[in-house]
Amino acid sequence: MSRLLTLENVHTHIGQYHILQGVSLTAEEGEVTVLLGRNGAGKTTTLRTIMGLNPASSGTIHYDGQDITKLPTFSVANGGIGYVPEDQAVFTTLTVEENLKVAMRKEDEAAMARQDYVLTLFPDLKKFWKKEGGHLSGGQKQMLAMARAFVNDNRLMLIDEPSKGLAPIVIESVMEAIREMKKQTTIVLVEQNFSMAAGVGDTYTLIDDGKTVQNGRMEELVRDEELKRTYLGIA
Amino acid sequence: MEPILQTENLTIRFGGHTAVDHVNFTLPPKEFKSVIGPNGAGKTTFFNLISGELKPTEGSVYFKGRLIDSLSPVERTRLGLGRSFQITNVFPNLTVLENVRLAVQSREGVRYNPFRHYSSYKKFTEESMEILSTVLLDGKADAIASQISHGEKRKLEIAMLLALDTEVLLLDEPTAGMSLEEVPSILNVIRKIKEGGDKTVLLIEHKMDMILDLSDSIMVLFNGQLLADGTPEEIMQNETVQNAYLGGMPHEQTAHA
Amino acid sequence: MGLLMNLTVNGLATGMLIFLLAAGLTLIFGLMSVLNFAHGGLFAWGAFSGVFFYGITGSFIISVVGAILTGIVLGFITEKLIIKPVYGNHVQQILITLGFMLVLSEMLKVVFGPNQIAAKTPDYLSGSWEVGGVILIKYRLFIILIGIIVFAIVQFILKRTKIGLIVRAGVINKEMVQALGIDINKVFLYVFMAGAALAALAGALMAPYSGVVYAEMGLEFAILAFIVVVIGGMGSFPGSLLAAILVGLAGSYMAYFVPSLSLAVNMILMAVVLIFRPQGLFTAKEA
Amino acid sequence: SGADEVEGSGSDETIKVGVLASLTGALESYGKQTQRGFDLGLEYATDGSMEVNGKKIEVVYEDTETKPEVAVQKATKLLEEDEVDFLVGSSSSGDTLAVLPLAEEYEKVMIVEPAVADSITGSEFNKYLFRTARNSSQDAVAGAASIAGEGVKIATFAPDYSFGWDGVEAFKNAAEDLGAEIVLEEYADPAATDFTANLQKIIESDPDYLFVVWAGANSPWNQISDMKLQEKGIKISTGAPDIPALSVMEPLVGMEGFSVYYHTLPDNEVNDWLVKEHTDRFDGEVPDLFTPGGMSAAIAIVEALEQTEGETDADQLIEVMEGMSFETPKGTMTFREEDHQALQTLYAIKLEQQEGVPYPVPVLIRELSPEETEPPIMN
Amino acid sequence: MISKLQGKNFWLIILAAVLAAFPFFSDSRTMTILLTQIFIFAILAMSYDILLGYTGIVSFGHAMFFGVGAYTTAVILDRMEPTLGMFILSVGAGMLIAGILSFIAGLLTLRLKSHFYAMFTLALSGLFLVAAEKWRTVTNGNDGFTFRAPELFQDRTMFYLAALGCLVLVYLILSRFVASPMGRVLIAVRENEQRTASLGYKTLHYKVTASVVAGVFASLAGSLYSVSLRFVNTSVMTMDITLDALLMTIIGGVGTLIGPILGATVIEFAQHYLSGLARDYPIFERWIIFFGIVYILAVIFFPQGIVGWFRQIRAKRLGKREAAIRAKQPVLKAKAEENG
Ligand SMILES: Nc1ncnc2c1ncn2[C@@H]1O[C@H](COP(=O)(O)OP(=O)(O)OP(=O)(O)O)[C@@H](O)[C@H]1O
Ligand SMILES: Nc1ncnc2c1ncn2[C@@H]1O[C@H](COP(=O)(O)OP(=O)(O)OP(=O)(O)O)[C@@H](O)[C@H]1O
Ligand SMILES: [Mg+2]
Ligand SMILES: [Mg+2]
Repeated sequence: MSRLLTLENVHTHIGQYHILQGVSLTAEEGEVTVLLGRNGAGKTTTLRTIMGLNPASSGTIHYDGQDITKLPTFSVANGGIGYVPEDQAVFTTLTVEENLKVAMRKEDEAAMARQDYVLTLFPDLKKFWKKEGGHLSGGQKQMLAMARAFVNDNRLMLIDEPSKGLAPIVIESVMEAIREMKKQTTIVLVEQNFSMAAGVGDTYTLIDDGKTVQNGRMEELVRDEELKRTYLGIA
Repeated sequence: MEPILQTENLTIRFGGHTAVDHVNFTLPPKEFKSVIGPNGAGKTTFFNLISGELKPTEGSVYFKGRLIDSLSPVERTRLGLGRSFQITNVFPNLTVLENVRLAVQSREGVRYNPFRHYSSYKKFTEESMEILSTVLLDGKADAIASQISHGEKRKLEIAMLLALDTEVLLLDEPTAGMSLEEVPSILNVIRKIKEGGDKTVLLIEHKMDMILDLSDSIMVLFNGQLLADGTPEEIMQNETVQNAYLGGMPHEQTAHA
Repeated sequence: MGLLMNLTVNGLATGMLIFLLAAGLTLIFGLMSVLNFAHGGLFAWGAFSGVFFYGITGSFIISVVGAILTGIVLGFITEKLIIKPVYGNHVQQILITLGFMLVLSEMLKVVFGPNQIAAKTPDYLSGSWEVGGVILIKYRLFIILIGIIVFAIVQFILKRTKIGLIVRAGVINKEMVQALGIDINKVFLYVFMAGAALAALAGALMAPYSGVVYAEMGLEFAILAFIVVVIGGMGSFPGSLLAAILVGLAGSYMAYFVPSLSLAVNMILMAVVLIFRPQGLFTAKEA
Repeated sequence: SGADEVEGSGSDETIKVGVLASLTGALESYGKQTQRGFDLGLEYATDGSMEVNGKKIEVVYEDTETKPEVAVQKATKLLEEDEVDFLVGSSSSGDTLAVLPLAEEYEKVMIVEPAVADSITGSEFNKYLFRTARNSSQDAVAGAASIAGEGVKIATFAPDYSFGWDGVEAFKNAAEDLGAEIVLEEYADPAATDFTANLQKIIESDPDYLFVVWAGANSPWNQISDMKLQEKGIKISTGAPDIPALSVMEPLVGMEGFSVYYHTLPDNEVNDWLVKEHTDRFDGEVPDLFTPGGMSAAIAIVEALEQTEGETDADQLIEVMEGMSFETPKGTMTFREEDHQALQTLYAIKLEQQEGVPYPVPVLIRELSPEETEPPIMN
Repeated sequence: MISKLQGKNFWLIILAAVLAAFPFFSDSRTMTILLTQIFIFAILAMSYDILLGYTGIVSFGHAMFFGVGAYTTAVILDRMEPTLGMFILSVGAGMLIAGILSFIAGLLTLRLKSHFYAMFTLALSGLFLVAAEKWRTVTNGNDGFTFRAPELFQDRTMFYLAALGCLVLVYLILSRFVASPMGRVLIAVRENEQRTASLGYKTLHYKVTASVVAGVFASLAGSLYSVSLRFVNTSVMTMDITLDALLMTIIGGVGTLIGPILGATVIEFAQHYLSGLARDYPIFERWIIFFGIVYILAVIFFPQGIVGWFRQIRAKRLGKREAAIRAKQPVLKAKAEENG
């Protein structure tokens, strides 16, 4: 097993605000790393910094042995990184089909196969194939946002709160999908639903107030009541 | 007792797709009712029909026995139907405080005064601050709404609804994306509303523990149709709900502080 | 009969010319949502450089190609210097492109002199045929032809490639498109250059049509192009074509049948369309 | 000591002239013609000394940008800061009209050049203004004189705004006086690109002549030729514009019309001087449409000053200028007493293709004397 | 907060006083006239900003209201006695007509979405321009006509003071207006119209109000404008006027009242001095190029307008302080309370 992604002491400024003040994390190939932390802790900003959407002001980000700290977003993505943003960022006036078409980096057979798989995972998308993204229900948008990342052959996937707004049964199939995907893809996941986080996560990184507070194996966290209570409010 | 909210054959079609399909439901005053159903079942659309954001293809909505079909969203809000939005919907370039203040101002009916300085309405500001602290957002009062995190925006959304202080509250997934540790405090807020005893609440959520914990009754929408409406126990025993909605998901997410 | 045919053919030709001008704007305004008030400036530069190249080479084809190249180069410069900093901000777009419009028009005078310049029609396209009372002006038929060809090419590119989708997606959420691995800045640059090239082509074709080029021609026609884009339905190519033809024909018919309203015809047309079909004749989606 | 005083005041007593013109914008070329003409005119009238009665003449040019508010700003600046004794201008009628009240307020003589609107010497007249430019009516009368006659059927075609309406109105009166019949008045959107409808109607009305009143770059000439009006037996007539605009009139070669000025038309010493000096100084360029106007304005000022012996008091100036005749590149001009409009020669011409000239050249048919083109008094 | 406001007002009062004293110390009439123009256009730009900056409505038809004021005053002064009373009457009449007009136009068109509204206003004002050109008996077409100003305003200093007075008055009225509860709702409409409605505000009412307020004050500017020239023609109805208002607003900073005033000042001065340079330095012959470059540089260096730029500088200072406070904030304060 090797490290696919390493963040070392990353700082990020947005405008005049110093948002990330020392985030470090690693993602091992084939594992799911869960980012945990309260609202406004900086989880989303961490993912955006990896993507180059809010470039790091100091610290380094290595992906697959390469320094990607300063790369423009599209180059980061083209390195094989998929991103599911927390606000879904569905292209509202494009149909479901067009949303996926824009996302697809290569329209080959493998991609079509992945698309078919995604559509079995989220049958609603197939049902509303020609509907404008903006007209989907909240959960359907979430599905579309995920599908858009899943149609590509990514080595790393950054997923921001996938379970948000999904029906319990769909959450289950998303967990299923993540477990399935792990075979080829490394995943960094932001997740508030602890049962889901615990269900799919291998390791965790706890962020608070823009800093990494703790890294470790998920099993340990599940067992560590103290830590859970202090940082996650879970008894 | 006369229901505070009632629908009759409420239906809307988008093209060929019937999103809400002949829904008849009644909501007694001061009841806490949750709406559940799979994604795309029509829950948000149902809210949109009640709040007037959408016009039904067929059917009617009654508020306190009065037909309100011809009323605009504005008029419905003024009557006492307030709602929060599933997709965060705030004033992006105004401060968090100003977002809430605008709601307070509307509730107070100060809508058209073009001459007094707004800062002379001091109590609006004070009240807004109070509401913000209820939802644990007072620390962000001066932040620009577009610059707060997702979860914080959800709280702001609730704060604005609270500020409107309407008789009926329509809450569309208020805790989606809210952090684990803060869900309890928001739950507390909602519970307080319920315990206050003078509000009627209609809540859309996918977090079952929360729903079971709070609801007097639950209604289930499936493919736009009202599948069931009953006590939490009845609903949990419903086969369709079990198979098509819940699956085998363990529901442990609610913290019991 | 002959009368109606005359009015129709000429209205169509005018419409096609307006379409060519609006085509670039449809790309830039409709797809990328950039309010480019300098579009008329690019158009005028196309017209002047067309006349210039015609003057030194005597070849109409070279003059058109030269104008298109000028458009591409200017498009590149405009996007890099002027448009890039203001994507997504209409208010700033208005200010900066109006400023650039002043620069472009005034630079025309520096480069080509302050006076209007006569534009010649090549021999093989000048003159007209009279067929049964209908006067067919060769150059106008030529413009109709070019209009159809340009429409077909652009429509083909938009339909058969992802470019149209990518640009529309990029306008809705630029960050997300980049996060999908697309260099949206480059795409926007190319689209803008294409739009500028179309404007310049329209200018080069306009010159022989009206027989004269002058520095102020840009502003005069830019508003017309905006009208066409809006009533056509933002970003819809078929919509722009239809709207342009409508404007051309309405101008032609109204001037004959209701001359007292002919000054106001474009404004009336736009007002009517906006009242009865505010989203425009087509929408980008239907296109 | 008396002599000293005179000398003392004489040395700082320069006569200042403020010239308002459109030096940028759509009318830039007109403004520049006025400017060159005025400079040359002063030189000519003072024999190069730039002095009248021992007083130096100084000129200040200001750009009105063809915006009335700027014109007023600049005119006030000229009157207040430069303390000019004369105003001259401007290239657009709107700018000129906006400045007229200032001439009255500051009691300074204003020479209107080359603004053409009738209302300047008509409804908006005040006694301080004198116009060396011809007005719309004179154009129209000249136009009529060059084609109208007993029983001639004429259709008119003009842009749909004041300039066009004034022109047609005046033309109609003059032409009907000469016995012609106006069979159709067509107006088109000045910004139109397609004139089919108008030309179609003109063809239908089957006139002998089509008289066109036009200004602005966007012109109907190409389409007139494409619609084969001439081949249908309709002769075209219009005023010959400045040289850049002439170059787009190739389709009209052979047409008969009138001209305000083309450098080969007048036959007099002043014009010879103008053409020679202008070509010498400006790279072989010949004077154009409004260059002689600028020159005439300068000559008129110097002439008036000579008569008042350098006195710049407006009332004195007005007194000498009313009815004053002076020699210009266009022959003798006379300020009519009633409305201060300079009566002047215009030219009936024919457009011809000439070897080595890249545009159709207006060739003289006959001079239309000041009496012949005298417009009605409208103030 | 309060003291800061007073601080700002203090400086404004000083500025107004200096401006009022100006003509008595300087005998430069050009400057007086230039300043008068600036005052007038500042009023126009402020009125435009009520639409653009406060309510988020882009209008391409503002010249229509300016033109209504200009023509109303011109026609009344021309046909009646040019007295001060008549002038005031004509200003009132212009504002009334503009108010009614903008009310109707607003009701008709403000249901449309952003750029459609913009294009509709363009069409409407285009029709007005045509009407002004065609209704010759009243307007004398595009040649326009001159008229006499009231005796008092023959003196440019008096008119300067009157224009300054109007500017101050309009500024005071509008600052009150935008700071009123109603003004706050306008801003809400700009930010998120649908959300404003769901808070119980009838957004159309607010948009129409904004349009009426903007129209009425634009008409006032128009009245002053025509009196300053003692002349009116169709140029007062052209797109150029709207664009001027738009540019002044943007350059100064949208969504503020000082912005449009600064914008008017900058644009008028830039124009004045650049065209002045043309006389002295041949390379400025094409001064319009430099003028255009001013716009371009303005966007690049002051993307939020001049006022926005000042604010940014201030925010940067405050931001540093805030960041410091933020860092000191006790971690998990909320949580601690909750569990406690
Ligand atoms: N554009 C911005 N400008 C200024 N501050 C910002 C901006 N975006 C985010 N922030 C601030 O940065 C902090 C971290 O935000 P971030 O979105 O990363 O939090 P998060 O951990 O994802 O929270 P959540 O669970 O609520 O999504 C928050 O305090 C937020 O207010
Ligand atoms: N404006 C619209 N146009 C077309 N279809 C729509 C529109 N709004 C909603 N729909 C469709 O109606 C159905 C119901 O949507 P709704 O948003 O009410 O679902 P929901 O129950 O709230 O789902 P979720 O739990 O995912 O939020 C969905 O299939 C959706 O695609
Ligand atoms: Mg987040
Ligand atoms: Mg929903």
